[in-house]
Formats: sequence, structure tokens, C-alpha cells
Amino acid sequence: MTAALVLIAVFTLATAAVALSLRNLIHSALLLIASWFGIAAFYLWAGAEFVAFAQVLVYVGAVSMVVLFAVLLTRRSRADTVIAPDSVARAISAVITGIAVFGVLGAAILNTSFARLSPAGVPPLPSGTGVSPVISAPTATVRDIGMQLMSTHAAALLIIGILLTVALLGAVVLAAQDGPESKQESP
Amino acid sequence: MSVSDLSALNAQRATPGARVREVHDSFHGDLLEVSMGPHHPSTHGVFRMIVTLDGETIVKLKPVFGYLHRNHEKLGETVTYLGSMPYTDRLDYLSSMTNNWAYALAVEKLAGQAVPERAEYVRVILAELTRLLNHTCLAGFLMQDCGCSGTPLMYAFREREYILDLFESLSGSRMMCNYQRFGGCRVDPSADWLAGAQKLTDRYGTFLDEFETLLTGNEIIMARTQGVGKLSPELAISAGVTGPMLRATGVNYDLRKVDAYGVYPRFDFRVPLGDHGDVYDRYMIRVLEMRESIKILQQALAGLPAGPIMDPKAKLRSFRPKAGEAYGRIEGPKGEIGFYLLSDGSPNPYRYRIRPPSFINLTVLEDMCLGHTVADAVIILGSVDIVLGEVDR
Amino acid sequence: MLGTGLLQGLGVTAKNFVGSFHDPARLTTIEYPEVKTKLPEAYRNFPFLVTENATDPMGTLRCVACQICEKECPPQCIYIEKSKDKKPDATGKPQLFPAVFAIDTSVCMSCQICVEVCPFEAIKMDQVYEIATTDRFSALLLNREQLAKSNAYYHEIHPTEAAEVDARLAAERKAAEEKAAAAAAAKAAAAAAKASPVAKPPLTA
Amino acid sequence: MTLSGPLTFLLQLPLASAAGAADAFLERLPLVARDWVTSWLPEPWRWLVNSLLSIAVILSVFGLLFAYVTLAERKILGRIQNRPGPNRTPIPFTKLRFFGLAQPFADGVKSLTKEDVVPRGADHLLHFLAPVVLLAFSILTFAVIPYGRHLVPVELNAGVLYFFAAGAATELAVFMAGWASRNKYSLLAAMRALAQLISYELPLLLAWVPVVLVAGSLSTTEIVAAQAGWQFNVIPHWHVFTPWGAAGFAIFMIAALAESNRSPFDLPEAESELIAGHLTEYSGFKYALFFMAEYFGMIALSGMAITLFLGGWHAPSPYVEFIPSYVWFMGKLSALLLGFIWIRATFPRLRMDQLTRFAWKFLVPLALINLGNAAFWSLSFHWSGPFQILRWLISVLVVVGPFVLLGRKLSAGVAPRVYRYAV
Amino acid sequence: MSLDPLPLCLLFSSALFCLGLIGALARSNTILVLLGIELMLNAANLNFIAFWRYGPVTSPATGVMFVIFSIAVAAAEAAVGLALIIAVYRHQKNIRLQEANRLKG
Amino acid sequence: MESPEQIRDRLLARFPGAEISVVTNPGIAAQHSLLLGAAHARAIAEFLRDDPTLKLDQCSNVTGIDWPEKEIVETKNISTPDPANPAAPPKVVEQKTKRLQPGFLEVVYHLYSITHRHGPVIFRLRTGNRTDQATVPSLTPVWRSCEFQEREVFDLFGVTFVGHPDLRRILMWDEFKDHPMRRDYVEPDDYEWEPTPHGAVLEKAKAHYPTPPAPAAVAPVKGAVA
Amino acid sequence: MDAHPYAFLALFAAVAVAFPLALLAVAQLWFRFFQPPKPSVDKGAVYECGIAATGDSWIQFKAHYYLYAILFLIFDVEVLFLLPFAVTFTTLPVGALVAMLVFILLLAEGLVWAWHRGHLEWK
Amino acid sequence: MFKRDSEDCPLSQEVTPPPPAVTEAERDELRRQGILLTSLQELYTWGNSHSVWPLNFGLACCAIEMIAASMAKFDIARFGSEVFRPSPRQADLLIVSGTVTKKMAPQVIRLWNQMPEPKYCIAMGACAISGGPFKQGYNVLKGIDRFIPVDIYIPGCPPRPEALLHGLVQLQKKIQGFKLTGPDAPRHLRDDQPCNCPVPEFGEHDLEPPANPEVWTAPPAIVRKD
Ligand code: SF4
Ligand code: SF4
Ligand code: SF4
Repeated sequence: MTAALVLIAVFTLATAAVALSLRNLIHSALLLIASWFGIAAFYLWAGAEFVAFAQVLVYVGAVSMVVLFAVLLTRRSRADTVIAPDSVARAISAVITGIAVFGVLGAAILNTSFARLSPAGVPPLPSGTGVSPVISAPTATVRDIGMQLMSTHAAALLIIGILLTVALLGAVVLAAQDGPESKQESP
Repeated sequence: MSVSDLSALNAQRATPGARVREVHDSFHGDLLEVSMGPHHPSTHGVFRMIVTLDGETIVKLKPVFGYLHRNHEKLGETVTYLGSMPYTDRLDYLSSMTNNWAYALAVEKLAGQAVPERAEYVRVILAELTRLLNHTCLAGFLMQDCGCSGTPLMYAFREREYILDLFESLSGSRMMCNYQRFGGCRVDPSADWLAGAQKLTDRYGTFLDEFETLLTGNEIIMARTQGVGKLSPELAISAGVTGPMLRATGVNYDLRKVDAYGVYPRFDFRVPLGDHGDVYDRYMIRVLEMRESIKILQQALAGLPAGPIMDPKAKLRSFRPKAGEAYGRIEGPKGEIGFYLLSDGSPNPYRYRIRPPSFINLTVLEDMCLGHTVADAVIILGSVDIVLGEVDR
Repeated sequence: MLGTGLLQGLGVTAKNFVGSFHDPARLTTIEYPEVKTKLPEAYRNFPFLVTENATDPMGTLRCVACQICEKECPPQCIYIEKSKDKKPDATGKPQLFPAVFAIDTSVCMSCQICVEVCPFEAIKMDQVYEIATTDRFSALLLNREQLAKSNAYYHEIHPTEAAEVDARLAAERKAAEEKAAAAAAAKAAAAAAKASPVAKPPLTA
Repeated sequence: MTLSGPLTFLLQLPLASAAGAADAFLERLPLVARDWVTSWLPEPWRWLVNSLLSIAVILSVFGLLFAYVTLAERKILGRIQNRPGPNRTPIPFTKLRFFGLAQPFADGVKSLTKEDVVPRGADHLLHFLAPVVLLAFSILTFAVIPYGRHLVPVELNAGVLYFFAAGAATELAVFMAGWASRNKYSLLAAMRALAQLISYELPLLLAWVPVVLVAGSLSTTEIVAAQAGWQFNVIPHWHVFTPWGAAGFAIFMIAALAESNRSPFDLPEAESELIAGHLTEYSGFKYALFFMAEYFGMIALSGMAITLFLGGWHAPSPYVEFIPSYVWFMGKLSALLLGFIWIRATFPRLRMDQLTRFAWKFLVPLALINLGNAAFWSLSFHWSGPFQILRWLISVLVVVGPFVLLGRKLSAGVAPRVYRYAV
Repeated sequence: MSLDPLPLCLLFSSALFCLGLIGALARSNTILVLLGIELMLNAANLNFIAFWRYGPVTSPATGVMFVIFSIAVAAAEAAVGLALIIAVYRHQKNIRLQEANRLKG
Repeated sequence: MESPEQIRDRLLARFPGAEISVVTNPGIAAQHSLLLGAAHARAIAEFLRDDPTLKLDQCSNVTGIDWPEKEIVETKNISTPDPANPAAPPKVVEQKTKRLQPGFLEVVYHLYSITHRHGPVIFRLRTGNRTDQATVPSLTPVWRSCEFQEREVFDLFGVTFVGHPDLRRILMWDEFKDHPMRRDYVEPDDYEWEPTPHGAVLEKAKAHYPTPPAPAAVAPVKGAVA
Repeated sequence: MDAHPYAFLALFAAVAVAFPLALLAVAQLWFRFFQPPKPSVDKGAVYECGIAATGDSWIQFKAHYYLYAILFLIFDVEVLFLLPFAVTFTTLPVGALVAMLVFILLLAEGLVWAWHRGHLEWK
Repeated sequence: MFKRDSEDCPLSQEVTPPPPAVTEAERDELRRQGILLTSLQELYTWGNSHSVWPLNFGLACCAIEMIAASMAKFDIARFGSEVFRPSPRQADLLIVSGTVTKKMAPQVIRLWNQMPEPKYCIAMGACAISGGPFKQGYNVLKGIDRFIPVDIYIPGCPPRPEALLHGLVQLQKKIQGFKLTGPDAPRHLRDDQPCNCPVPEFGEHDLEPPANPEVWTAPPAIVRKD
């Protein structure tokens, strides 16, 4: 169990780290997608099946497309996707900041005792036997999610709806607006 | 179109690239220059188009010729008049019979030779069979370009084989018939052969019905071809476009009617005309022309007179036409195929020139393709009906 | 409209699919290596030289090396060398014969012009097509021996045409013989009439 | 590890067959066989070997199916085109031709031994990864399809979602292939493929939401279970036999055609325009992998269509229930694949703009409307008598009305023409 | 491992968060910055799930709920953010962060 | 349709001072043609296209012809439609005038009218010589159909069309230097082996293989094909 | 062994990745033992209809592709919310139905807007 | 004799095993290789010979007959070869079907070079073999085997579709004769054989070089003595 978690974590972190340090944007994007997969695996590990698949569907299936298109659309003409190196000073300071934040967070986590939370919270994981195992996700079946979404969070749902619509309009308007020079011609 | 319009059109022509946006524009992305051909599944041979794309839209298209330039005209000057006949088979290799005829016609004009009536009838029969063959294959290839997985092409070739069987049993070769001679035809079709031709004519309509059921009403094909590659009649005339492509723009010009060569005036047939000049019209005009060809065939087979097939005065060896020049043309399946011959009295022509219909029809290729997508360019090219042997000679 | 055209199209293909199991017109394949197309009599592919007698092919070639075909062949793929001496042909008339007669089948376009121009019915069109080879030069440049085929073979592949040719040749021969006989008779008569005291040996023709 | 395990299994066999259709011997045969094999193993290994066996069986069955679908495609295409198709390849080491059944394996051997060329300028890593990723994901989609009454590799609460999530990654692989090749045609094809895949992913997703809505579950087994039963013993309760189900099925299949790059949506590989599309620079076995993945995708999507709309492994009538469920599944699968091939043999290809227009302006709205239709259907489940007829009427109208309207709009300006003649 | 799963999860999530942070700060390419932010969001989601899984039971699906909403928001953010980048790029042919400042005005 | 003479007269009336003459075709086809001077060619072409009675809206065929320089030993009426070779008086056979007729390139246009369905009207343009003055005005602006055909004549004959929008080689590759349809074109010496050499090829064969092998060698020769 | 419920999936994924790799490895073995690689300049060149390739193919693309991606992303998320709704549909109160209806209509409005603006056209 | 049975058409010597009698050396070889290798060899040749995918590549008139061979009446699919691949990367067989002009030759050679091994070449028709009827043309390559190695020559103008099928059968036989190891192994299985055919350049008058000496050596000429 924990071994699997560590494996997943290492995979996710490694791909993310390499993704953010590569100079080839396409490789970065693809590696980041791999790391999103890792996150989905983590969700599965934790028993959140629906979220895991949603993560894959949305991130790997859709966000990745948006990112890839963005990369392909914003390349300097005729150049490779390789981008210029970033300033070293900035990178170093960023890394220092990051490590500092991680230090603080890590210390906080390690110093907190979660023991009193854990025993009560851990739902029993049913054991599967492989083929046709009767796996019921730990707590949140899709039905549960649906019930809650439609009752407690109906307002949030509407807000999300509005948000999505606005995002759609905004993004389309932003991306599709005619550039300054493209008005002069109509082939 | 008025004169000034035409001049404007040509002036626009005179500055190539005027229509091409050279400004780099980020919204439209980079222009991508793609070479389609010479090895490309849909260029019908070794034709090449250098296409400049904006996304998938064509902003510039330059045809490149010559990948099958076999020096036909030069060779024609070094071999005898008769020796050129088998070479004409290899011009438009889908319709050797009409090439033969056009060449024979030009030589007959040059040498002032008469053709017996039976031979004229046989020529008409073979020319119309060739038209059937060519148009059927073209429809098959066009559909292949539209992305059919071979089925229409297979059906087209199935019928082609029947016609080729006829050609083979008459002339001895499936494609390279080398059948017409100056002053007649090489062999006289037997009664069996004529019966076979009659049978084929009778059932060709059924095949066309099936073919049309498969294709003509097909929504995808209509969507792909209607409104694509429009050509205006004015431009078509100015660009020397001939054949079904010209008639698809609505211009009533069929050499079988205009020149009334051979015995065509004796037959009752109509000339289908299109109104839009797009790919669909070009396809449909050919289908309708095939139906008219069947009518001509029926009449010709019924009225075939007895008599010699060759002018008895015609000479095979040491054929030397009088000095002079002649331009003879007929309505080939692809358009006006003409031969311009210049004789200096020797056994070889001094100048041997072919007017290749599909080459000249390609003049308007860029005009038809601009603003359309790559996929359209492919079917537009397909609808022009080119055969590289004739384009590059 | 609205997809009906597509459905009709599906109908056509379905008809052909089903038809391929029972209707020979919808399964037109000739399974080539086992079944071979029946070639029409007129079919032509590459020329061959006719010999009168299969047992002595080189001795009875009809070709008299007049080189007309060589001159007329549009791609110039015939190569002939005349013999130095003469051999009697079928009619017994002494004729030249080709010492070398080669056709480059890698160039020949089977146009039949050599056949048409040959005044001696000596070269005819063959019907072979299974001649794919791995070696261009030894297999595709055909010499006299490879080109010679018997008149019987000619009859076999082009029966009608061969019969006509034979009839014509026979008629010609007969005419020639008659003429020769007549000439001989005339000559004999003349010789007899002109019986001169000095008997010169006649010049060889 | 004693012999008792296997023996008990053997003893159980006759009992199992006596217990009715659901437990018929044939029905249980695959499971029994597998358990028999693993019963020889010590307990700790059983799960692993069990799983591996199942995976191996899935892979080999679908691998074989892939091989024979390619052959069937070539033969059926041939038959449609009046020719017999491949029939001469002998079984290796013999001279037996056997209808050319060995043909796919000859192709396989050929591809395995064919040189693998990677263009110099290409992105070697991505060029290598693309087919692997594509195939891996298309294999992954096999995990949730119920192949038979007891045969579902893994039962997930959100099984359908899993299926489409795994399928979503194919777009990436196509992109990788096209981009990595550094070939103009490939890149054009990759962009086309992306646009096409994302355009049709949406109707594909929307088309099965109604099924979820009516069946009330995202689990594939439960969706199949929801389609059990028959009307008058001849009309099965499959979703496809309802107005919304038929519409959903049609939308689903059209989108599936597009998702698996099949004609008439095979634009990324449009031979007449883009050579071999994103595969232009692939040779040897990598190309074969693409090929395999494409067919796997097609098979999986058909399998999912069966699960969602065609009653899964259910027999069409109780009279034929004695035929094991997995045979029914395979039968339905074959029928769908035959349909794929038939369509490929008949239709020309759409153009890119028509393709996207068709997705966004026709399929997506129709699918959304169909969602409402299913909602209505599900809310009106208790209508009976004349209301039942009304229910059908409304539902059919909700399908046909928008279809005609949108179809009209879509095909505006495209119509057969009448031609004039000059005499 | 001697560690309990929960702290492990949290460590994982904070590491991912910091990686995203480093990426967002260190890189000058706007797309990468955006991706860094995206990673940080994901890290937050990890926390939701971890606490939902090992935390006190509140209602059965709250953590999951949050993640779903978060995914939706992140998707909207990505769409708009990248559209913005494209819009900026269109104006100045560059997507380096420093130069983007010129956009105001 | 009007005869070439009528057209010439009308043209002369319309374009006074233009060089227009009728070239008679001695052959049986009797397709006579007009010879136009370069100066007015473009204007005349436009007139032919637009004149309501002629309306020659289609230029069907454009051909080049090479007339190399040739030595004319006696002034006999050479039976080519060559007007530069006036019908010589038949008496002066004795003189044996050796005259160098300068070479030139000729472009022939065949015009038809689609509107009136008549034709052909043929006219010719001539270049000054075959080297530095090988130019004629381009008629592509008048008829689009000339575009590719003129390019072809340029490629194969080396006639430069002044005013052509895109005068490049069309059939041969761009690096190619010669004009192969000219009668004095020398083919590249790529002769290697030919089993049945004739004519010009024979010369090359002799040059490449000066010692002919025995005739027996006609029998199979093994080619070293890898 | 007490397997994690998703262990089978993990195993399946592992095999799915291993399968193509194994096949490629077999191919590699063949080349290793029998068929030496034959690289050459032309073979490594990018195919372009037989012409020597010119210009880079990694070019910048039209922004139009992006619009599709955005539309797809937004609707993908919508489907995500539709699913829990659909599963629970039969047991939902009317209020929830209305909420969902509004949600769908909001997004459909986005589609209609994009349609109206012509962003659904492939250019 | 000219007319020969399809069975005994000799294959080129480097590939055809000598008559059935197994030589001692071969027996040794067999013993050494063991049964595994021989069955591997059989499998390899079986797979390769029955899955010959041609490149979708047509040049001229012969291409039409090539297409006809893939159509219903002749159906090349029966041999498993109907998979005409548009990209050379997936093709095994280059059917040079038609006239190779000098302008086209570099492209053909480049395509050949871009095909992965094992690859085969069929020269279909007179033109591909030797330039055929157009041999004397200035722009026609006198046989594609000047630049790339040809496995099978199919004469004819055009060869009947059956002739192409016959050629394909010959090719299959040739492939079935392949040895995996040893000096008899085909080109692509040996590391001492180059596989790149240099692409000629467009010169000012001709291709440069006009032939590739590594692939092609002309046999000695026969010159008529007159
Ligand atoms: S074949 Fe005929 S034409 Fe040719 S040389 Fe012999 S006799 Fe003369
Ligand atoms: S058939 Fe034609 S090409 Fe062949 S040898 Fe006779 S004349 Fe020459
Ligand atoms: S060999 Fe004959 S048929 Fe083939 S391409 Fe050459 S000329 Fe055409």
C-alpha cells in the first residue's frame, strides 16, 4: 500500500520536475501530462475512482490539447519549440523559495500528529480477487457524488456553470480576435 | 465578362503572388509549403503541385510539369508518319483510340486522304467506347480522390475490362491499340465483335444506373464536390479549356457538333451542359455524356454500312504527304485533342505537335484551387481529368 | 437527401457483396496462375519469326533480311545482319537470310508495325506474356534462334490470320511457280530458237 | 498444494451445467478453466496468475480478432469489389492454402523483420513512444467491457468513465506521432487528427449519457443488467430498441467511426491528400503497432457500443439463451465490425470543415436533445396503455424532428441537380 | 515505510506544490508558468483527497466534490490563461513573461 | 468565316503600318495563315479576340517551329510554307546561287471562336534570329491558354516571350541549359550499351566501343546487375 | 494476498505497456542477429513525395485549432458534471432537475453563441 | 526458346539455389545451422514473400495496367499484395511502372532509398527496363537499373496485368530462395553490402552522373559493321 503510494509519488514528482526543467516545450507538456496521470493514479490509490477518471478525462484528454495547441500556436516562426534558457539567478532564487516552502510545509506535516484523525476515518478497503472482483469504491460511489452534487452543492454547480460559460466566451473571444494585421487582407 | 474584365484578370495574372499574402500573420500561423507529388497517391501520375497552405487553405498553387516528359514531339520528327501512330497510343493512355483518330485525321487532312464510310462508323464506335471507358475510369479515380476505398474504381475497372476485351479482340492490345490508319482502320471488325459491342452497349446503361445509385445521390459526394473548384465560362474560354470541363461551365461547345467531323452529323445526340462549373458538374456532365454516347453507339452499330475498311489507295510504306501543314482536331474524352503537322515532303514530319487537352485544361488549376483546402485541390485536380502522358508528352 | 443517398449506396455495395457468392458477373476475378485468360486471336505481344519447317528452323526462315522492318520499327529495336550467301527459300528461289536477327524485347512496344510492313509474311506477332525475368540482357534480347517459331505455332495462336497468310502465300507461290515455269519454258524456247553456234554458259541469276 | 483443488473443480462441472442458463457449463467454462489452472498454485500466487491469465486471454483473443478483422476486412472489401481478396498465402511449412487464413501472420512476420526507419530530424523519443502509448491505451480500454455473463475483467463503479478516460489518451499518441515525425504531411495530419478527435469525443461522450441516465449507473455490468429481459420473448429490452436509444446508438457509432479514424472520417490518414498522414514516417513494426491499436480501438468502441446499447452479452431471445453469452457478445461484435467494413467500402471521405461542422452542428445538438429525450423516457416509465403510445410518439418526434431540421440546415445548398442539354 | 499514509500523502502534495511553485517562479515562458500553477492546483486537490480519505468522516463525498469543482475551475483557468497567452503573443510575438508587462496600457 | 486575305485587309485598315502578310499553305489542307510583325502582334491579337465578326475567343494551340539557318543552293520553290523564300523565277537554275537563309524561330497560334463556332484562324510570329533576338511578344495577357504553351515553347525552343507573367522552364528541370526541340540540339552522350543500335545511336556506339565484337556476341550477354 | 481493488488495473496497465515493448523487442532481436541496420542519408531524410525536403515542418499553426480545444475542454467538464447527475437522475427532486437544466442551458448557450459567431466553422 | 513455362524461368544466379541436389558444403551448413535456423529461414521467407506491399507509385501507361492488376479481374490481393502503401516507409516493393524520365529519376531513386529493407524492385514495362519506345528521347532514362538494383524485369508495353502477376510470383520465388546467413544471403541481410543508391544531380545537359557505376556496368556492345 504505502509502497504503491511512494511509487506513485516518485513518478509524479519526477515527471513534474523534469517537465518544468526541460527546454523543449512539447516535451515539457507531454511530461506534465504523464505527471497528471500519476496524480490520477494517486486518486485511484486513495479510492476516489470517479475523480481519478475525471482527472484523466479532463486533464489528459482536454487540458493537454489546449496546452499543446497553445505551445504550437505561440512559437516564434520557424524556430524549434526549444525555448531560450531562463536567467540562472531567477531559477536559483525560485528553487530556494520552493525548497524553503517545502521545508516549512514538511516540518509542519511531520510535526502534526494525525493519529487522532486516522483510525476513525479509514474506511475499510474491500479485497478484490482480480477478475470480476466486487469492488465498491470506498465511500464515494458515483451515486453518492451525484446525490450530494444535486442537493448540497446545487448552487455551486450553477456557479460552475456560469464560470464555465464565461470562460468559454472569454477564451474564445481572446483566442479568436482578429490580430491587428489580419484585417487588411482577405485572400 | 467584358473585355476590360478579361484584361484585368490577365493583368492580375501578370503579377504572380499578388494574391498571396506574404505578411507574416500570427493569427493565421505560418504558411506551410507542401509539395504534392511527383509521388503522391492522388496526382494521377507524376504531376506535382507546390501548394502553399495557410492552415489547410491554399493560398498559392504552382503546378510543376515534366516528370513524364517523354519527348514525344521530338520523336515524332524522327519517325515516319506511320511510326508515330503507336506513340499516340501512349499519349493519353486511357483513350488510345481517340488519339489514333485525331492523329489519323490530321494526317488525312495533310495528305488529302478519303476514309471509307465503314471506317468512319467504326471510328465513331471506337471513339464512343473510348469515351465510355475514359469517363468511367475518371469517375472512379475522382471518387478515389474523394476517399472511397476503391469500390467505385473497382466497378469502373470492371466495366473497363469489358471494353478492353473488345479493344483487344479487335486491335490485339488492351491499351495500345494502334488501330487507326491513314485512310481507314487496320482491321475490319467481325460480326462477332459487333455483336459483343452491341451487348456491351445494351448493358452499359444498367451499369451506369448502379454506378449513379452508388455515387450521384450520395450526400457526402455532393457535399464534397458541389461548389468546389468553380470555373467561370469566361475564364474557361480564355484559358482554352475544352471538353467536359468547358461544358460544365455552361458553354455549348462540342467539336462533334461544331466541326461535325467523321459521320457525327448523322447521329442524334445531345450535349449536356452544366450551370455551376464545379466539380460536381464536371462529374455529372461526364456521366450524362456517357448516356449520350450509348445513344450514339446504338445508332452507329445499327447503321454500320458494309464496304471496305481501308481506302484502297492508302499507302503503308513510303508514305510521304505533300509539303504543307495541317491542324486536325477531334473531341477526345478529355477535350479537344489536336495534331499540328508540318510536312516538308519527307517521310517524317518536319514538325509534329500535339495539342494536349488536359495540359491546357490545367492552366486554370490554380484559379480553381485558391481558397479551397488541400482535400479540395485533390478532387479539383481529379475532376480536370489529366493523364500525364498527355500533359507532359 | 438526409442520408437516403448514403443508404442507397450501402445497398449497392451489399448487392455486390451478396452477388459475389452466386453471380459470376459480380466476381469477375480470373485466378491467374491456375486459370488463364483466353487470349483473343488478335492479341499481340512481341514479334517472332516464322519458319516453315520446325525441324530446321534456321534453314527455313521466311525472312529474307530485306531490313524493311528494321527501318520501320519505330523504337528501332530490330537488328539485322544480312547473310553473305543465299539459301533457297520455300519456293526454291535463292534468297538472302538474316545472319543475325535480334529483337530487343526490352524496347519493343508490340506495335505490330514490323509485321505490317514485312512483304514476306516472315515476322508475326507472338502471344507470350509470362516472361518476367531476373536478368535483363540474357533473357530479353532475343536472337534469331529464340525468335524462330514454326508456322504450326503461328497457326495455333492466330488460326484465321495464319490460314489467310498461308492461302495467300500458296497463291503467290503458285503464281511464281507458274511464272517461273512459263519463264523457263520461254527461256528454253528462246534458247532452242536461238541455238547459236557458240554456246555461252548462262549467267547465274 | 494438493490435488484436491483441481479435483473439486472437476467434480463441480456437471453440477454447474445443471443449474440453468446462467450457470450453464459453457457459460462458466472460461472461468472454470482458469480456476482449474490456478487451483494448482499456492494461494498467494493465485490472484496474480489469475489476473495475468485473464489479461493474456484478453490479449490473445483480441490479438487474434485483430488479425482476422484485418483479413476479413480485406476479404469483404474484395467481395464487395467483385474479387475474392487474399486467398493464396499458405500455412507456413506446408502448401495448404486454406483460404489464405495465414495471411495476417505473414504480414506480421514481414512487419517484424522490416527495417525500422526513423528520420534524422525526428524527435526520436516521441517517435518511439507514440505507438507504444497508443497501443497501451487501446489495450487498457478492454478492461471494463463485459464479454459474457461472468466475464468482465474488472468491475468498476465508474467503468464507462474509465473506458472513455483511457480512450482520451489516444489523441496524445496521435499528436506525438505526427509531431515527432517532423514531416509536413504528418504534422498536418496530426493537427487534423486532434481537431477531429476532440470534435467527436464530445458527441461520443454525450451519446451514452442517456444510457447512464436510464440505467442509473456508470458500471458496465449494471448497464448490461439493466437491459435484461424481453418483450413477448422476442423483443429484447436493449436500449437500441427505444427511440432515444436508437438515436444515441447512431450518434455513438458515427462518433466511434470518427474516433477510430475509419472511413468516412479517415482524414488523418487521407491517402489522397496526406500520404499516410501521421503514419507517413513509420515503418516496420511500429507501423504495425499503430495498425493494431487502430483496430483495437475500433473493437473496443464496438464492444462498448454493444454494452451500452445492444444489450451487452444478452441473447436476443430466451429461445437462444442456451448459446453462451460470450458467443452472443462476439456475434454482436462481428456484426458491428462488419458494419464498419461495409461503410468503409461504400463511403467517400468528408472534408475537414464538413467533418467538424457535422460534429459540432449536428451530432452535439442532437446528442444534447437526445439527453432530454432520455430524461423524458425515464420520467414517463409508468405511462401505460394509450399513454405508452403517446410516450413513444413524443420520443420519436423528439428524435426525428431535430434530425430533419438540423439535417436540412447541414445540407443546405447541397442537392441533386438537373442539367440542360444543347442539341 | 514507517510513516502513516496521511502524512505521506501530505508530503507528496506539498512537494508537488513546491515543484509547481518553482516552475512558476523560475521559468519565463508563460505557458510553463501556467503549467506550474496548474500543478499547484493539482497539489491542492491531492490534499483534498488525502484528507477525505484519512480525515474525519463528514459527509461521504465532500472531498471528492471539492476536487471535481477544482478540476472544473482549473480547466476554465487553463482555457482562459492560455487564450490570454495566445492573445498576448499575437500582439508582441513573444510569450516571455518580462515583456508581457508592456501589455498594460 | 472570312478568309485570311479578308482578315489581313481589315487588319491593315485597322492598324495601318502593321506588318501583316498571308502565308499560303501549299498542302492539301490549305490552312493559310497570317504572318504578324512583332510590333503590333499584341494589339492585333486583342482585336482578333474582340472583333464582333471574328470573336476569336479561344486560342487553341500554340506551337513553336525551328527553322535553322540553311544554305540554299538553288532557288527552287521549297515546299514549305515559308514566305521568306519567295517563289523564285524558274529560269535562273544555271546561276546556282548559294544563299544563306538566316534561321529563325516561329510561333504558330491556332485561334477558334467559341461564340461563332468558326475557325481556325492561324497566325505566326517570328523571331529575329535563333540566338540573341529570339523574342516575340507574349499573348498570355490576351488568352490565358497561352500561359503554359508559351512556357513550353520557351523551354523547348528557347523563344522568349516578352510580357509573359511567369516565364520559366516547364518540362525540363530548371538547371537545364539547352532547348531540345531545336533541330541542332545535341543529345547528351549518355550512351552506354544498346543491343540494337541504329542511325545516330550507331555513331555513338562506335565512339564508345570502337572495336566491335563478333556477331556471335549478340547471343546473351550477361549484364552485371547487382 | 490482499490485493488492492485497483491492483488489477495496475497490472493491466503494466501488461498493456509491456505488450508493445515486448513486440518491439522481438523485432529488435531480429535486427540484432540477422539484419544489420542500413542507414543512409536518403533513408534518414524526411519523406516528401520523393522531393528533397525543404523547409521545416515544425511550424506555427493557426489559432483556429485552439477554439476547438477550448470548446472541447469546456464541454468535457460539462459531461463530467452530467454523469453524477445522470446516475442519480431517477431519484432526484425537481429542484435539482431545474438546477441541472439551467446548467445545461448555460453551456448550450455557449455552444449556440459560438455557432452564431461562426467559431464552429473550420477555417 | 522465347515461350517458356512460368515454372522454369531462371532466377538470377546469386539467389536461385543450384539444382535440387544438395551439395556437401550446403549439407554442412545446414547441420551447423541446425533445424531452428532453417525453420526460422522458412518462416522469414514465407512471411516476406506473401506480404509484399507495393508502393503506391505509378509513372505512366504501365501504371494503369498495374492498377488494373489490383482491380477485380486480376486481383493482386490474392497474393496478399493489394496493400498499396502511399508512403515508402511501409512499402516493400517498388514497381517502376512506366517511363522514368531524367527529371523524375532522382525522385524515384530517393523513394527507393527511403524504403526500409527488405525491399524489392520490379521494372515493369519496356520503359522502366530500358527506356522502351522512348529510349531515344533526351529526357528519358535508359532503364531504371542504371541507378537502382532491379529484381524482376517484366517486358511488354504495357505488360498485361497477368504479366505483372507473373512477375510477382517470380519475385515471391526469389524471396523464398533467400538464405538467412552465409554468402548467399540477400543484400539486406549482409553487412558488407551498401544499400544507398546515390541520387544523381540535375546537370546542365543531363543527369550527373548518368549512371551509377556501383549498380550498373554496361555489357560490351554489339556494333553493326557497316
Ligand atoms: S522480317 Fe520481313 S521485313 Fe523484316 S527483314 Fe525479314 S523479310 Fe524483311
Ligand atoms: S512490334 Fe513494333 S516495336 Fe516491336 S519490333 Fe515490331 S515494329 Fe518494333
Ligand atoms: S512500357 Fe509502354 S506502356 Fe509502359 S510506360 Fe512505357 S510506353 Fe507506356
